[in-house]
Formats: sequence, structure tokens, C-alpha cells
Amino acid sequence: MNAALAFDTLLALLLLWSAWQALSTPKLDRAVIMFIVFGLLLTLVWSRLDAPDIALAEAALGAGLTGTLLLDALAAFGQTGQGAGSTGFMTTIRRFPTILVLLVLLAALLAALSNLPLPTVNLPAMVAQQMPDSGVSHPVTAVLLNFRGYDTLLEVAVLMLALLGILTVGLPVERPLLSRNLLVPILARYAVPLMTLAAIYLLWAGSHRPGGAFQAAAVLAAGVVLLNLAQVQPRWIPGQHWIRQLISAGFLLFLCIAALLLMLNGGLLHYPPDQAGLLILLIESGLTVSLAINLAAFYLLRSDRPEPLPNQEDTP
Amino acid sequence: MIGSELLLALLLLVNLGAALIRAAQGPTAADRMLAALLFGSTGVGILVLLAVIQQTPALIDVALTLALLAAISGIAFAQRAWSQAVLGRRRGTATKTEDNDAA
Amino acid sequence: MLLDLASNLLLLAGGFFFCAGTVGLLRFPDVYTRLHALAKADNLGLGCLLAGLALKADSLVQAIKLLAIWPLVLVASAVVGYAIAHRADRLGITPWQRDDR
Amino acid sequence: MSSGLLFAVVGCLLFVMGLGGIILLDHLLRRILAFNLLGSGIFLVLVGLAQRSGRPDPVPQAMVLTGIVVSVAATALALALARRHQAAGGNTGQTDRTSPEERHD
Repeated sequence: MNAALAFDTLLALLLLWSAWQALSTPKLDRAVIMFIVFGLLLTLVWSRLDAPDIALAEAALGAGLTGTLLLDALAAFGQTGQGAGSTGFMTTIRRFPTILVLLVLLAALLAALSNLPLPTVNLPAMVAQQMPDSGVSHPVTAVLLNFRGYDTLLEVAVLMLALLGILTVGLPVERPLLSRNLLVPILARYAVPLMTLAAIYLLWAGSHRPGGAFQAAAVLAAGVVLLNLAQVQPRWIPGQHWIRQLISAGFLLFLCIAALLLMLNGGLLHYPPDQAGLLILLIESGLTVSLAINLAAFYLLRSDRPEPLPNQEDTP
Repeated sequence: MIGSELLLALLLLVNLGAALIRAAQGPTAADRMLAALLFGSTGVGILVLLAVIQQTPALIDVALTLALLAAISGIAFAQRAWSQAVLGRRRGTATKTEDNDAA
Repeated sequence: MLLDLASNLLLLAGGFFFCAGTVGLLRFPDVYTRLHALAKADNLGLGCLLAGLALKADSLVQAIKLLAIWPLVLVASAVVGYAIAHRADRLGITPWQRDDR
Repeated sequence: MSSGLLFAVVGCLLFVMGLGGIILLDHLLRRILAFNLLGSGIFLVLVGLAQRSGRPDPVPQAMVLTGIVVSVAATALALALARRHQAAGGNTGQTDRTSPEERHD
């Protein structure tokens, strides 16, 4: 048997198994940990699919931010006692019709996959053709910030909206640290400068090889999270305006450049080929800082008021 | 030469699968977390092997990033999540099963 | 030629130590001993693997990058191992002893 | 079978699993996990299908890269909502929909 195919098949099986465990296990802690394992396996899948950009983002976000967010939430839910002991996946006969519909959907999807026509447009060739005018030499960065720059612009807006949504809904209350130990601050002292260095490297690398603003921002955000775990960086509270200003600054910079180009060239984010490289680097640098603070705020921004806890006693 | 490295990567993936069995069995939450931590070493190993096999040096950057950030979720687990409440009322039984394992 | 041989030997040793670590993870009786298997054997395996790959790296930069991964993983696993063992101790999980008490 | 096609099939399975999880699971945190699995499945289908001939395609890769960052933002928002819901005395699931005989396990 072909070793590469064996590797892929085993990887696929492990991925599906961890996903199934994350859904079906009766214990909440196990579900969350299995999901973290799933994210790490997914990093390997992206590597196998020749997508190092996505693997970088998945590794940085999964290991740094998503994991800590979920573990934090797990602690919050676990303490009330409501989280533990949820029923499994297929416990009752009532669920049978839903499962049947899902299986039919799966069959339909797989059938659609099996006789899919070949694509009529050759996107990789189109990208390769336009590359000389893009200002960068790495195709994924060219797509992200030049050919489909408006997607990225709106994505940054979506991230800000998510943070606004959290502020509107009400921030979760800061939870006390369960244990403190002396090694973590020492680790943070060495690791965070290295992470900053890695982020700058990734930002610079984005123009000619896998890397870029998103990955750099994810690594930076992970560094801020580590500083918080080491109790160097206290939680942020909503009153700190520099956070909002910095988050908006990257988006505004992007928006200003887009508006300027719209007036000069008549196209949203149609860079002149000569200045494209410089403009992309400018936008990416701004985005790295803004996105990093935005992502870190998902974990660090916490309410400074004590939680209103009605009837904690009589919940079953 | 590439073939032997692919076989080594396959071997490491089998190791990961075996670690997932430990994650499924537990018995404590920390035992499950160990499987996630295994990625700090085994996952990084697979990534560098893939970088050589597929001749994509960028995957070494991915391995470096993963190595840099590997500690964070483990620390978050120990300092924020692993409490008596998460461990549940099963704490007494959890230690007991461990003793049974040993015997 | 000699370099190739050394590299392959290191890769083989790496594979062996990874397997040893996994056997330890599966067979050892409690959290503390499993942490020990993970933090020692696997990191040694990774060190051998990285050294083996660095010997046949295309460029010096690539070799340095490969070797830079190792100290990072060592420090990370040391800190996490300590954090989890410390927390397990606080939660009152008793270390396993050879003859049952 | 190329790895692209293989992982596209895996993506379909993940999508259906995630969808089932959102519908069938009771606890809010589990539904958030299921939502993430569903999203990952879609990403795998996007990239896997585009690369089933074996050549990397930068366009879906860039789309998925933005998608991953957005899904982290969505997860953070969902977690904040769920925790707020719980803090306001709401039930995170499970107790209202399960019948008494299956509650004790």
C-alpha cells in the first residue's frame, strides 16, 4: 500500500475520531480537550493539503487562543454543575428521524462529490498570470490583499463587530486563577519576546512565502494571552480606550487607503502595480497590530463588575 | 530516501493515535490533556518530516510556531480549567481507578 | 556518505524514542509517571529527529531553524509538565507506589 | 484518490457530524464545538475539492484563511453569549429537554 495514502487515511480517521469524541463524550472536559486535539490534527491536514498559510493560522489560533477561550469557558460552565453529565449523542429513539435525515444529507453530499464536473475556470492559472502586478510574490497574500482585498477589509470589520457584540451582550466576569506557579512568568519572559520576533518574521515573510498579517496577529495575540496567564498582563476592562482606538486604527488605515484608491484609480483597492508592494506592507503592518489586539481582547477583555448571580442555589 | 521519512512520519502518526486512546480513557482530565501536549513534540516532529517529504520549507515555520505556542493551552488548562468542579465528584473514584490500573 | 548514515541513524533513534514515550504514556500507572514519559522520551526523540533532518538540510538557515525548534519544545514541555504536576498535587492526586497501600 | 478528494470527503462527514451536533446536543458549549466542527468541514471541502487534481490553489486557501479567523471571532461571541445566558440564570441545556429517567446518567 502506498505510504502517502496510508498516512492520509490514518490522519483522516484520527481527525474524524477526535471530532466524534468531541461530540459524543458524556464529559464536558473531555469534549473540550478532544476539540483542542482536533484542531492540532487539522493543522497536519492543512500541511498535507499544501496549505502552509492555513496550517500556520490554525496552529497559532488553535494552540493559542481557541484553546484558552474554551478552557476558560469550561471552567465557568463546570463550576455550576450544569455542564457535566450531558446525555450522549444517540441516546433516545426520538432522535432517530433527525439522524436519518442527516444520513440522507450525507449520502447526497457524497454522491455530489463523486460526479462533480471539472472546474471551468482555472483559478490558479489566473492568479499566476496576475502575479507580476500584485506587488508580492506569494500567491495567497496576493489574493488576500490585492485581488480580493475587499474580502479582507470586510473580515476585519467582522472581527470588530464580534467584539462589539461581546461588549453589547455583556462581558464575562474575570475568574480567579486556580493555581499560580513560578515557572510560568519565567517562561513568559523568554517566550513572549520570541513570539514577537516570530510575528514580525511572519509579517515580513508574507510578501514572498507563507505568512502574513493574520498569522502574525494570531501569534502576537497568543503572546498577550501567555502574559495574562503569567500574571504579567492583567485583564483588560471596557473603560480602557486605547484598546478600542488601536483596534479601529488598523481598520481605518485600510479603509482610508481603499477610499484613496477609489478616488484616484476608480477601483476599490486597485493598487497601482508600482506601489502595490509598499501599500500591502503598510496595510498588513497596521492590520497585524489591530487584529492581534482584537483577537487578544476576546480572551482578555473582562467585566470589572461582579457577576449578578440570581438564585445560584436552587438550579438543579 | 523520501520513502523512509514518510514511513517515520507514519510511525509518529500511529504514536499520536495511541496517545488519543489515552486521551479517551483518562482517567483524570490531565491524562486527556497529555494527548494535546503530545503535539508539542510528536506533532512538531511530523510537521518537520512533512516539510522534508513535500519539499515545502514553510512547514518548518509552522513547526516553529507550534513549538512556540505549545505551552499555552497546557498552562491555561492547569491554571484556569482543572478545578475540583471540572474534575467532578468523581475525584475519589478517579484516584481509585488509577490504583486499580497499577495493581 | 557518512553524513547520510549518521542522519539515518539519528532518525531511527528518534523513531525509537517516540515509540518508547508512547508505550510509557499508555502503560504507566498515573499522571506523574505519564508526564515523565512524555516530557523525557518524546523530547529526546524529537531532538534526534531534528538533528537527523538538520544534517541533510538544504541550507544553513533551514538547519538552524530546525535546531531552534528543540530548545523551544524542551522549555515548553518542562513548564507545562511542572504546571500540571503541581496542579495535580494540589488537587490531592496521590502518586502511585509499587506495592498497593 | 488524491489527498484533496480524500479530505473533501472527510469534510463532508465533519459537516454532517457538526450539523447533527448542533441539532441534537443540548449543552451550549457542545453546540459551539459542533458549530466549529461544521465550519472546519466546510473549509476542508472548499480547499480539498479545489485541489483534487493535486495542485495547490491559492484562491480557496485565502478564503479559508479569512474564514478561520472569522470562525474564531464567532466562537468568542458565542461563548460570551452562552456565559451571559448562564450568568442570567439561564439553563445551559440538558435539564429542560431530557426526561427524568435519563437525567441521572
